[in-house]
Amino acid sequence: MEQKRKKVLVLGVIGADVHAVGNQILYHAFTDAGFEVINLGVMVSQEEYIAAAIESNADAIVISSLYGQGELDCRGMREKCREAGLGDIPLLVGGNIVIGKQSFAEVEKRFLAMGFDRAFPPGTDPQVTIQALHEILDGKE
Amino acid sequence: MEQKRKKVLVLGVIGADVHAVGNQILYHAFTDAGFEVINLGVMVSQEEYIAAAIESNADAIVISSLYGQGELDCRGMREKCREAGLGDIPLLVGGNIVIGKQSFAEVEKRFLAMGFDRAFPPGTDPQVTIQALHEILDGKE
Amino acid sequence: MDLQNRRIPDDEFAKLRKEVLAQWPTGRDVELEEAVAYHKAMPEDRIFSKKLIAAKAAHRTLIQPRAGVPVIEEHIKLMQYLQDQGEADLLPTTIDSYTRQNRYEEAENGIAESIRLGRAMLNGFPAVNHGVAGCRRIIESVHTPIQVRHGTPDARLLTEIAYAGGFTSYEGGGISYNLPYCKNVPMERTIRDWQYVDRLTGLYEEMGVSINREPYGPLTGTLVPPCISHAVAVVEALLAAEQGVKNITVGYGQCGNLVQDIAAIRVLEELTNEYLERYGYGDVVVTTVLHQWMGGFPADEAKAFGVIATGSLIAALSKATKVIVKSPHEALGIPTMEANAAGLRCTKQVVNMMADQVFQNDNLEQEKEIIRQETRCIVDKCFELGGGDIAVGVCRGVEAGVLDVPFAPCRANAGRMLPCRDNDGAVRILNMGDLPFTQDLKDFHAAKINERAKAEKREASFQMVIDDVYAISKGRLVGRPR
Amino acid sequence: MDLQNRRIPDDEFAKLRKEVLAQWPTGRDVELEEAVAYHKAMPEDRIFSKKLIAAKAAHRTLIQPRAGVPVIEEHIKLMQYLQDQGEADLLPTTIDSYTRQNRYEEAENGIAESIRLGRAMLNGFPAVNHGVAGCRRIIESVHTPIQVRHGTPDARLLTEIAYAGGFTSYEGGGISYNLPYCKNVPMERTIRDWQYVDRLTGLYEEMGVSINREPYGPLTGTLVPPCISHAVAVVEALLAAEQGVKNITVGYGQCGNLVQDIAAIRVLEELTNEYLERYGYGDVVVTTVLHQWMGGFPADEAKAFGVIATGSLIAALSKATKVIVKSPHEALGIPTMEANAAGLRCTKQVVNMMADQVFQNDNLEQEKEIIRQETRCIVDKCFELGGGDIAVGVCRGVEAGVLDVPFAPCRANAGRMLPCRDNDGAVRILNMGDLPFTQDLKDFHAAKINERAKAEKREASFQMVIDDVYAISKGRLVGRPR
Ligand code: B12
Ligand code: B12
Repeated sequence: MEQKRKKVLVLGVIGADVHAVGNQILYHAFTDAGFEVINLGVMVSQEEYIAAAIESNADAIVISSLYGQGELDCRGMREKCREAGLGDIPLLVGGNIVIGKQSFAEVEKRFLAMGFDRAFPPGTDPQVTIQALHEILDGKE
Repeated sequence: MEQKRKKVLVLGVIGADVHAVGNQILYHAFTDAGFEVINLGVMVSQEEYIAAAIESNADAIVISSLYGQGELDCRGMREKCREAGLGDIPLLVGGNIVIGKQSFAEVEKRFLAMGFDRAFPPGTDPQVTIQALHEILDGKE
Repeated sequence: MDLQNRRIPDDEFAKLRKEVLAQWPTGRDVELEEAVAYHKAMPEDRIFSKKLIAAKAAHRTLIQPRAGVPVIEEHIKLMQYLQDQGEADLLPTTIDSYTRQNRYEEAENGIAESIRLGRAMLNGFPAVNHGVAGCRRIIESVHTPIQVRHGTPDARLLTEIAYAGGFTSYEGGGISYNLPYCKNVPMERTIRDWQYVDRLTGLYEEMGVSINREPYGPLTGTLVPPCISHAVAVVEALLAAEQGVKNITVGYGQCGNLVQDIAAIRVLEELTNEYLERYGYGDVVVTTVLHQWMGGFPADEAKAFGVIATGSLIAALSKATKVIVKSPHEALGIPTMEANAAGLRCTKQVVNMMADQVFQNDNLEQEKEIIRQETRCIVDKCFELGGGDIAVGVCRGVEAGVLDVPFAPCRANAGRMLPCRDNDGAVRILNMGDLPFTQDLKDFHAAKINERAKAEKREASFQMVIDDVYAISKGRLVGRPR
Repeated sequence: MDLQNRRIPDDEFAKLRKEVLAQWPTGRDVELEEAVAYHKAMPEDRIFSKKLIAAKAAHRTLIQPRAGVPVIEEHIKLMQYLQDQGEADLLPTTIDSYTRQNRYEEAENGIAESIRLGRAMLNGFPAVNHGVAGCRRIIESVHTPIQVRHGTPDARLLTEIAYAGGFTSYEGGGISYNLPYCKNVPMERTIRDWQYVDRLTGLYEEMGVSINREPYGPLTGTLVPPCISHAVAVVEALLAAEQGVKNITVGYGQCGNLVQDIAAIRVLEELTNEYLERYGYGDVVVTTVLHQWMGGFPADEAKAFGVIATGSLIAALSKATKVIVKSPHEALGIPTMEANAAGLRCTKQVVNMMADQVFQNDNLEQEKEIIRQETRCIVDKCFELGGGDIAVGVCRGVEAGVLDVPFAPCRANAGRMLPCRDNDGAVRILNMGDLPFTQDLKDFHAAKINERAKAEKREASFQMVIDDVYAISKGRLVGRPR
């Protein structure tokens, strides 16, 4: 039987954000769940995600932002993906993606408008994240 | 110099209420502040307050209610005072006079409508209470 | 007096029972055999005594709120909310104050007014008025054991209805529901009426239904020294055991000093077992309950959470079997179900974080020994005053001020003992009144209070007591001069 | 490397200083003499070092929040609110993450966007962009000392502006603001840049203005064993003292086990004094800070209050000079000022209730001895690796994994050591990596973790570590298997 190609994820924490714990745990969880994970760690720029995605022919980019400045850091990401020829590559974002306790419905709207496919509230469980990845990627066989 | 007659207060906790600590402290504080205090203790009926006020020719009746059922216990008190010939004797009520955390402005309105002269919110300091008594009684020289 | 600490004979009990069940129409619906069958058919997760025994074996601390509203539908909502959103391990049904005084007419009016105005006009659930069927609706609405909590001097009818209604635990006792809850009821009467309650519990026990009984620990909740509440707990446990009760939870209200509080819970269980065994009731299962601070609370909710958390910590570190939880609304009024659940969740977090930890302190053993000696002085003196009969002895003891509860409203209470905190915040005794302490114990207290007086550069006096009464509500433990 | 632990010579410092002040236009407004005069004219109640010294003498624990917003007017409102409604004894000004990375252009954009959108778009106060005058407006708006709190690898310009702006305390250090806060900055560079910060502090000190310096204790905030953060604190204290700093607060983040935490704070002060004296800096005043749990918080606010209260209790019982306070919003986002003040008031209540109590026992002494030995192993090994020079030694130590911070994002960090909790919830070490421990210490850790593995009937593994990372946010201390 032919070995199925593993789905490839580019993972990292965007901007000037150094929250490393969740990133290390997500790497572990995604790998366990059968993904191939290119983990860029913390303090990742938009350009770095895109370069890694092109190089690895990635199926999705998973962006973490914990420190609150995610809204500024994520602006223009979709446009840059398009310019780089990544077109509609799935973009997921999660963590504590805005400053303070805000209505998540509002926040989600903002990130979807910015071209993200999915945005997740604080404390989203790795299992939920993996579920979401399957939903998005398994349709795309 | 003639000794000024001390103002006489009738003090007690109304209804089926047994909260005794505040009552003992109020007795102490009022006495220290120069009042003569007829302390009826806890579980005092409307009739007992009125009888004591008549007997002592009291200047005011100070009602505590802590346990929440004060609203039921205090109904009709003013009417009974009038019937007993105490007419407009000052009626003060304080403690935790209703069930639960309610807007005190609302609660005050209810008790004033019931014929009380003053109603006080939870945790009112004895000094504030004494101040209020002076305001009410010193005008009535 | 013809009071005695001995099991009420069956015929006498039957006669009394007839009178009791006739006190209010709902008494008619009580049928012992049927009630026992109802209990036996109950799913295990609703049985209080079983959950306590399991927790004790696992060294876990269960959490339980206080809660009760007048209207059945609302009370069911409340119970379900506290179970599901409050993560309560055990549930309460707190009884209103008219029912506690057997004023069922007024309770009836309170229910009607609550419905008419659409808000609670009673401070609890009037179980007698709602009757057996009403109680069973409550029990069947959750999958958590429920206890009746109240403060009723004559609770005989309430007990009948509660037990037949399916409650599996019952708070109170002839001392603990007299002195803090009465104005003018003789001790003899409440002791006797609670012998009835305990005998009824014994009857259920003999018929195979083990209902948990809980002497009410915190008394007036205000600077009660451990030895006082412990003496009450031990005596009420003995009285209950004589009537056939087999599952007893003894309680204590947090005083605020960690070492004293943890010592108190540990000694409470030990002493209760010791006396039960000494007097021939070795087969009783004893568990413990820590009540979070029972005196005046800070009005600020964040500060209230602080107080709640310290009580939770003490409960877990002392390995109390359960903890009774306060809410952030405590100083203001009966909590909304949301505030009540918040108090529970705060407690759950702290209890879980402390569950695996072991508390030790150099002073812990000393403090335990002090509490042991003090409590024995009081209990043994009561036995002596009763000529060996503790039912008689405790009445005489209260009269003599040998057992003396601070700030109690009841005339039966001597009220000569005056407590205040020492320099570390432990509750000590400023005026001994007629406590039957040894000279050593008296000296110990005097020295402790002297230490504080010196530190504060003032005489120990009633002002110090007043300052201590207010202290926690003003954000501190010891009422220092400002 | 030409790094050395010795006071930066005046001429060299002057040269560096010129470069630093030219990094951003606001650097032009910094004038040392004028700044010193400004500090000297400041009312005493705004001086951090004085308030710490007084608290230390009185054995009191001061409370301090974290807080910072991008717009000056809003930041003033925040400071005043935390002072007046939060009862904060000390105030912070938390710096945003662009400033921390010296990205002042982006910070400028963040300020503009915050104003345009009417909500904060930066996670802190961009002090460099606001400049000296902006900082002074903050300082003058309250009557409480304010500290700059950040996480800046190269903080030289920020320090210049903050000190000239009137801040009287400053957090950070060359290790503690590297390993948890950087991805790819060499240790040599941050050590050197923080020598600058310390030298500037020393200059102020020599001119009669004592600014408090605080090495950042909790590091990654996630299962950091006390010896690791203690080693960092001791080394940073030594480095600071060499540059002339005289008022140092060493810190530690609550791990969750009472005995370990209290032992840790007590030993931290002791060891810092010990090393400072041994290396000739006996005139430094050392105080301590306990950080309430720095790892993942429960999302539920009531549970968060529970965590906050346990940290408060530890701070007070260990007699930490101050405690850094979390808010009930911790898991969700930067707190509103109301939530922040609520965390403070909860803390104040608990700290006050525990202030007079004494915690002392045998386990505590044992735990203290363990932490002492472990920390000495690490610090002494660093000295050895540096041939007696601790600046060099600590860089080599980090490289060798002798000093190894769990979960640190920085490439300079070895990341071979793996912590997890023991059966009582104390943080122990599962994989030693290259920690220079004696065999006895290694055996101690292995035995402790074994005990837990047995109790949980599973092997100690990375899964246990993950379970522990989540545990407190899921309502417990030890991440038991479900
Ligand atoms: C101690 C206490 C008890 C003790 C009382 C012991 C005793 N016999 O005294 C015990 C444990 C027995 C008890 C029992 C009950 N209690 Co209780 N108890 C308290 C508690 C914790 C402190 C009261 C106290 O002593 N405070 C200290 C004194 C100094 O303050 P104070 O009583 O408030 O009095 C001061 C002021 O209010 C003011 N004041 C008083 N009267 C007046 C009058 C005037 C005119 C003015 C101006 C001021 C004034 O001056 C006083 C002196 O400073 C309060 C909550 C709180 N405050 O923290 C609940 C509380 C009063 N109890 C309450 C309840 C409901 C009960 C029970 C029904 C049990 C229950 N549901 O759990 C029973 C009722 C028994 C009965 N029949 O009365 C509720 C009342 C709820 C409400 N109003 O909505 C409270 C508010 C708790 C709560 N949030 O649920 N209680
Ligand atoms: C530990 C911690 C730190 C440590 C980080 C150490 C390190 N290098 O890793 C230290 C102390 C250094 C730190 C620093 C700071 N922190 Co911090 N930190 C935390 C804390 C307490 C826990 C984070 C954590 O490790 N959680 C455990 C892991 C397992 O969970 P996680 O990170 O949330 O990740 C999980 C999920 O979010 C999810 N997830 C993550 N990414 C993604 C992506 C997708 C697509 C999906 C679906 C899910 C997902 O899966 C992960 C695994 O379960 C949080 C608050 C909290 N959560 O309790 C604050 C928090 C994240 N920090 C915060 C801030 C502001 C800061 C600072 C600016 C300092 C400050 N103001 O005090 C600096 C920023 C430094 C920087 N430049 O980044 C804020 C962010 C505020 C906001 N968004 O509004 C928080 C929320 C605290 C707060 N309430 O103020 N912090």
